[in-house]
Amino acid sequence: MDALYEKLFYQSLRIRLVEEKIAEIYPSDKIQSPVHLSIGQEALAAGICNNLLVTDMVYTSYRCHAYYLAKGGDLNEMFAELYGKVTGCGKGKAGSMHLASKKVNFMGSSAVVASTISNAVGSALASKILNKNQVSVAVFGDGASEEGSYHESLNFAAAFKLPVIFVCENNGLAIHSKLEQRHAFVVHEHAKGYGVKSVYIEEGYDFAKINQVMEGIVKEVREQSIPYVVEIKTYRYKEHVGIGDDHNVPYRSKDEFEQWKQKDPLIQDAALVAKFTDEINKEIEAAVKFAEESPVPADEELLADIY
Amino acid sequence: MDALYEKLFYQSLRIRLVEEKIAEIYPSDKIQSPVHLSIGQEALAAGICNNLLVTDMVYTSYRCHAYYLAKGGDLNEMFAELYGKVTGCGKGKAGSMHLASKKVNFMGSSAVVASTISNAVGSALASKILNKNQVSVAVFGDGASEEGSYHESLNFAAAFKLPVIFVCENNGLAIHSKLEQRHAFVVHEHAKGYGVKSVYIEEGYDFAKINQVMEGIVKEVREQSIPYVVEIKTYRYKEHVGIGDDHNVPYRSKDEFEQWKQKDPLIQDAALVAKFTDEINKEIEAAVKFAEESPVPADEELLADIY
Amino acid sequence: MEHNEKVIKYKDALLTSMDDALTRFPGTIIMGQGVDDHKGTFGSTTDLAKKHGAHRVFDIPLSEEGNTGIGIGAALNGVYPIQTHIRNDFSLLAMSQIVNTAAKYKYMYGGHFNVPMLIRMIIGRSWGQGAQHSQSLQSLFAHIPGLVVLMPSSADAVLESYNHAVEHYKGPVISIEHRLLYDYSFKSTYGEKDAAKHDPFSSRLVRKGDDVTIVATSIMVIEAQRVADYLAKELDIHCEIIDLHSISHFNKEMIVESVKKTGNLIIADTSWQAYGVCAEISRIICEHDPRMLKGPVVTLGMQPSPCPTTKKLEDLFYPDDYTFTMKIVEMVKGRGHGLSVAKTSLNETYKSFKGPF
Amino acid sequence: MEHNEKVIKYKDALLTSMDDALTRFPGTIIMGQGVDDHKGTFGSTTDLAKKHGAHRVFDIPLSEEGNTGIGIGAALNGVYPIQTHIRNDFSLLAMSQIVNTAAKYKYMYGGHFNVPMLIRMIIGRSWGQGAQHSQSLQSLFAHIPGLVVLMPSSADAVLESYNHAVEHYKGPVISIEHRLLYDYSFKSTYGEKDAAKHDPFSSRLVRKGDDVTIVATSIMVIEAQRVADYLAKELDIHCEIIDLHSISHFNKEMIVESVKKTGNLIIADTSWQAYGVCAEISRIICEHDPRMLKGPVVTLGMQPSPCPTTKKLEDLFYPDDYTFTMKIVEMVKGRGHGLSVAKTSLNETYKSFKGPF
Ligand SMILES: Cc1ncc(C[n+]2csc(CCOP(=O)(O)OP(=O)(O)O)c2C)c(N)n1
Ligand SMILES: Cc1ncc(C[n+]2csc(CCOP(=O)(O)OP(=O)(O)O)c2C)c(N)n1
Ligand SMILES: [Mg+2]
Ligand SMILES: [Mg+2]
Repeated sequence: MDALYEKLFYQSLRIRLVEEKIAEIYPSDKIQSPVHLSIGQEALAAGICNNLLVTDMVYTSYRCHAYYLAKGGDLNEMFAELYGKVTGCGKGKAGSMHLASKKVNFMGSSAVVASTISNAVGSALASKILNKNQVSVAVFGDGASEEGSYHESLNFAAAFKLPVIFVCENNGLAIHSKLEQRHAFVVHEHAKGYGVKSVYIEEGYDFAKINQVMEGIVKEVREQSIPYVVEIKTYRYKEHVGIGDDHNVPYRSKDEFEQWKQKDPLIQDAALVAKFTDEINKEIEAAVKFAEESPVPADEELLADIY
Repeated sequence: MDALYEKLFYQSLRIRLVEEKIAEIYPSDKIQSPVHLSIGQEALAAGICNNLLVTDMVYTSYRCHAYYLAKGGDLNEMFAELYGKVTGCGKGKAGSMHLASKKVNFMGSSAVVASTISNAVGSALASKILNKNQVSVAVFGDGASEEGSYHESLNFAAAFKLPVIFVCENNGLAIHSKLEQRHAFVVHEHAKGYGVKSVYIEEGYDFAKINQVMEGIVKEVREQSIPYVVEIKTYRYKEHVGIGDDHNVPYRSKDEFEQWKQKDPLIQDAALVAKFTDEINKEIEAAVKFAEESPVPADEELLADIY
Repeated sequence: MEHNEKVIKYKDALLTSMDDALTRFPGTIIMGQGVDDHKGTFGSTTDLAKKHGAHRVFDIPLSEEGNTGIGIGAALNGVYPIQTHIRNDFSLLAMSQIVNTAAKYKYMYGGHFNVPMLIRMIIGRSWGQGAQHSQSLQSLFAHIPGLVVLMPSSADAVLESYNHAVEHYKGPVISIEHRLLYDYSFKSTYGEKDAAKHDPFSSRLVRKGDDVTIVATSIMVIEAQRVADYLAKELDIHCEIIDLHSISHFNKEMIVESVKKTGNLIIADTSWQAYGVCAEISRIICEHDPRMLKGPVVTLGMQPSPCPTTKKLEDLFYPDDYTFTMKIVEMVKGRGHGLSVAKTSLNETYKSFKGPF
Repeated sequence: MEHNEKVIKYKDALLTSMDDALTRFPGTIIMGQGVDDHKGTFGSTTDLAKKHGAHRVFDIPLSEEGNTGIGIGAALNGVYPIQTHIRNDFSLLAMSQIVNTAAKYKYMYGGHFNVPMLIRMIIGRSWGQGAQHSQSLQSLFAHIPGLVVLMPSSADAVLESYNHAVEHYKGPVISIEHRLLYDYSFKSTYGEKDAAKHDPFSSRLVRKGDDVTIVATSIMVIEAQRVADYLAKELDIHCEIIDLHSISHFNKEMIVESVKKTGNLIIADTSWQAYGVCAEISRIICEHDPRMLKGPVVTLGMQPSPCPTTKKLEDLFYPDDYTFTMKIVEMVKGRGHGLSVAKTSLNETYKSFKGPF
């Protein structure tokens, strides 16, 4: 159990350090694409992806760095992508909002809110038709659950009994809008209206708990071919897009932030942080170097890979 | 109470006789637009609209004849519209699927499934902003509730506390598809997930019961400015579109049809049918005559009223 | 029997191509509203669920945006989905998945993913169906890089291009089928060894002539042929007809060469002229060399209004072949040509179509 | 102070027109994602909720199709809704309500209903935002009868046309605003008694010249002006510039007259050429008389691909003003003109824009 805890901690910390590195580089303008950081939300990606096989499929939103990494995406290719280099996972055409890695079945991340939810359901439909014994996962924000296609996706997945897990990262915010102003339902309760099983995890900082709950769910979904909704309360430390802090702006309270930090193992467990930081930073530096030294795409790339 | 019963009976019978007249005329090709008949479903329009003021707003789908009439739409203008005449409620541009009558706030009927649901919510939003003390009603089929905009509409209406009634005419079919194949939720249960009150009426042939339930709901919605979902089980006697019977086709059972007819007051209460038929038929004949004698639109109408 | 005597209905070509796809590729599925019912999408999917299994040909909820996203996700996981919209108007609900997702998937992720799928959308005419069941939205899709947009005008065009889509092409294909073509019969040489070879996703030169170039789409190709027959027989005017077939990947050279020869161009499309096929073909000519033209280009399409239901106005809304013919005569012979043209019209075909549907 | 010294930023013109609408018409509401937050839709709605009340300026759920339908229903019941999409890409989710409902309401029901509303959609450039945040979808709307589609290129264009929309026009208006114009300052004569009078929904002749006609939209009007300044000063080439402004209701005569005079046409739009503004203007010329042109029409727009994020490719994806300039020189002086053109470029403006957003 300690080994497991350390593994998950390491995963989470690695994500945080990668994103802190991005924040550090960003002002230099070497990364010329909008970044949506998951700092504060890393435990979800770590706890969820730990239970997935490489053959399982994951789809996310633009807030995708964490899942790209947790699913096993290559770090060099990630930094190269952010730098707009041809060695990037998307050959420099994707940028931060569209990370994907076919090798590890990290299937795509989209800048159109909620648009990948139905893609994950389709993935599960194919698994079922082709007997693939895969689990497909859709990761999305609380705001995304307001889109009509969320309802359509739940209904379809339930009606066709598809092995798909809907993960709602509920950080209570859509850009600057509070959940209460937009939402007349509770995600995990609402799912039951479709006969879809659901669970709510309040401790979005607790990768160990998330991992443990997910273990059972992934097993159930895989074995029984059913959809499942997982809602996890979490907290976004940074502004919606970009690298700044914005707790000075009255749309949210600094208190809330302080409370989350109190519970955040990546802040509280200084010993483990110290234990892993160097190793991770070495990996990151190498990836940054790889990105820096990689070439930009040739002109011909502009019109390649369209059809 | 008897007077009320007779009034509702009269309304329902009038709708049926109008549609039977349409079915009679249809083979002559004088009505050149697809018709979706409400025969079997008339009691809903009668029982619901009896509780609405002329200032209340109603939106429906293409299956709109019944509500057009029950809301007080002019019969002459309806037949003229079906005949494509300039004296029609839509100057001949609307046809059967797009009846509307501004005079009585029958606001529109659409051939795009579910599209008027959000329009009714917007109507209620305006009522609230402008303090109009109106109730808005969206009428739609069970199939329509599968569209994402239904979810979006429920959520918005609930979040903004809008005075709108969602009426689901559940005839168990979308064209030839059975509800069970398409639907993983129960409309009136699902609504509760949004904190929206709801009711289910199983006796869709019973206009008196529908009227009575609706009386309380319309009052509550008007006074408290809240949304409400009303699901009513009903039965479509005719084929989806057109005037034929299609109980010979295996997609539905003749038995079910026979059972509904057993309960249908418009069939069972021969005495009342006899009492009213002549009067109604006179009105219908006059409307048909009006339509026959009306002129078609002038050529200039083609490019009028676009902007 | 001579091979060119084989005759096949458009809808049977559709049914054959659907059946072939299911038979030859186990990953193919057909998902659409009513694809498994007794009407079988106007006869184009009839009995396929029975033959290939209900898990491969199935009805879906009324959820266009979600369904399209589901199709895309399935395509990304090894299935070839064929989706249907019984009116293309409904595809407007799926625009984000088609335009923001399907069209961009391959490019946006650096070429590592493919979204092979076919979305069939039906357009029509003369159903008295009014504003929301009558649109012909091909140009909305053809504006978007990443989509192949087809408008097959014959049975062979269906067979060639659908089989190519399923067998060889790895991206999303939008095909716009005209409802009134469904019951037309076409000569077919598809699959025969001396059959004409076309690039399945490009244009076809369907008639040669020196006087006028007609560029047409979908059912307008049929109209063009009728008009051209009449003009050749009665007035010695000879039309060259290009069936655009793919409105996203048409053959520019074919058009330019033809216009160079004839100096006269008429474009006939099923939709509104503004921002449509008529505009796009004009652009090709303008960018190449507008001075090839002897005079103004004539375009035929729907009048710039929503579609009214009443027959009187509907007949004005759509172009008829009398106008089509007259425009060409004027173009070739000048305004005061004094020739008389018979009023026989394809409109009879349209009028005789009733529905329901 | 002389009246023509008044200078106003595009975003302030937007804010003023929003504020005016709320002040003068009690039925006006602004509903959109983030319209009441501290960023206020890039400064165009800042503090309006405080000033006019949270019931009139409010945030809405992420539900584009539903929200648009709700706006339409509100418009039909006495409210004037102003809706916002911070990227026009998201409006693809609302296409059915815009195209099937709003555009057709008046016509479809025989002229008895009006849907007065304004839908603001933001387009952009140089954000490194990739395929799904970079589209410029004006032609999708302009293809559809029933919609007025505007692309205001200056502060006064905003003030004139938005005030007209709210005060006088009774139908749905789609306005496409370029994000990079927001921080530009413009001379303004709006509201002054000797201000130029424009049809608020039609085109503007913004520069006179005899050598070349430039038809441009949105920020391309600014580029055209820079290019024209340079050409006049350095090379004695004189451009006439038509700001299309309304791409659904532009002034055809103005275009035809200008092309008749110059014989040279270049069309510069913010989107893809195929089926876009470049195609539509070509159609107008072709239908009128292509022989007015001395040679091929040149079009400028996005390259026919989704938008890549990496700067290197993004710079190739968009036209730059060096190319713009060279094309005109070639058009007027012929290919082997031997003239040299400075490489100063508006691209610097694009490059200096960072975001977030
Ligand atoms: C369809 C669509 N509408 C609006 C936007 C603009 N937008 C970008 S992110 C965002 C908020 C999404 O919130 P949520 O789903 O909770 O995700 P989070 O950013 O909190 O992770 C919005 C409104 C968008 N990208 N796509
Ligand atoms: C958006 C959309 N998708 C599909 C259709 C085709 N269609 C017309 S009616 C219908 C069935 C609708 O069923 P329901 O909502 O239950 O209404 P009912 O006809 O039973 O009254 C379908 C699928 C359509 N008109 N609009
Ligand atoms: Mg959120
Ligand atoms: Mg139904």
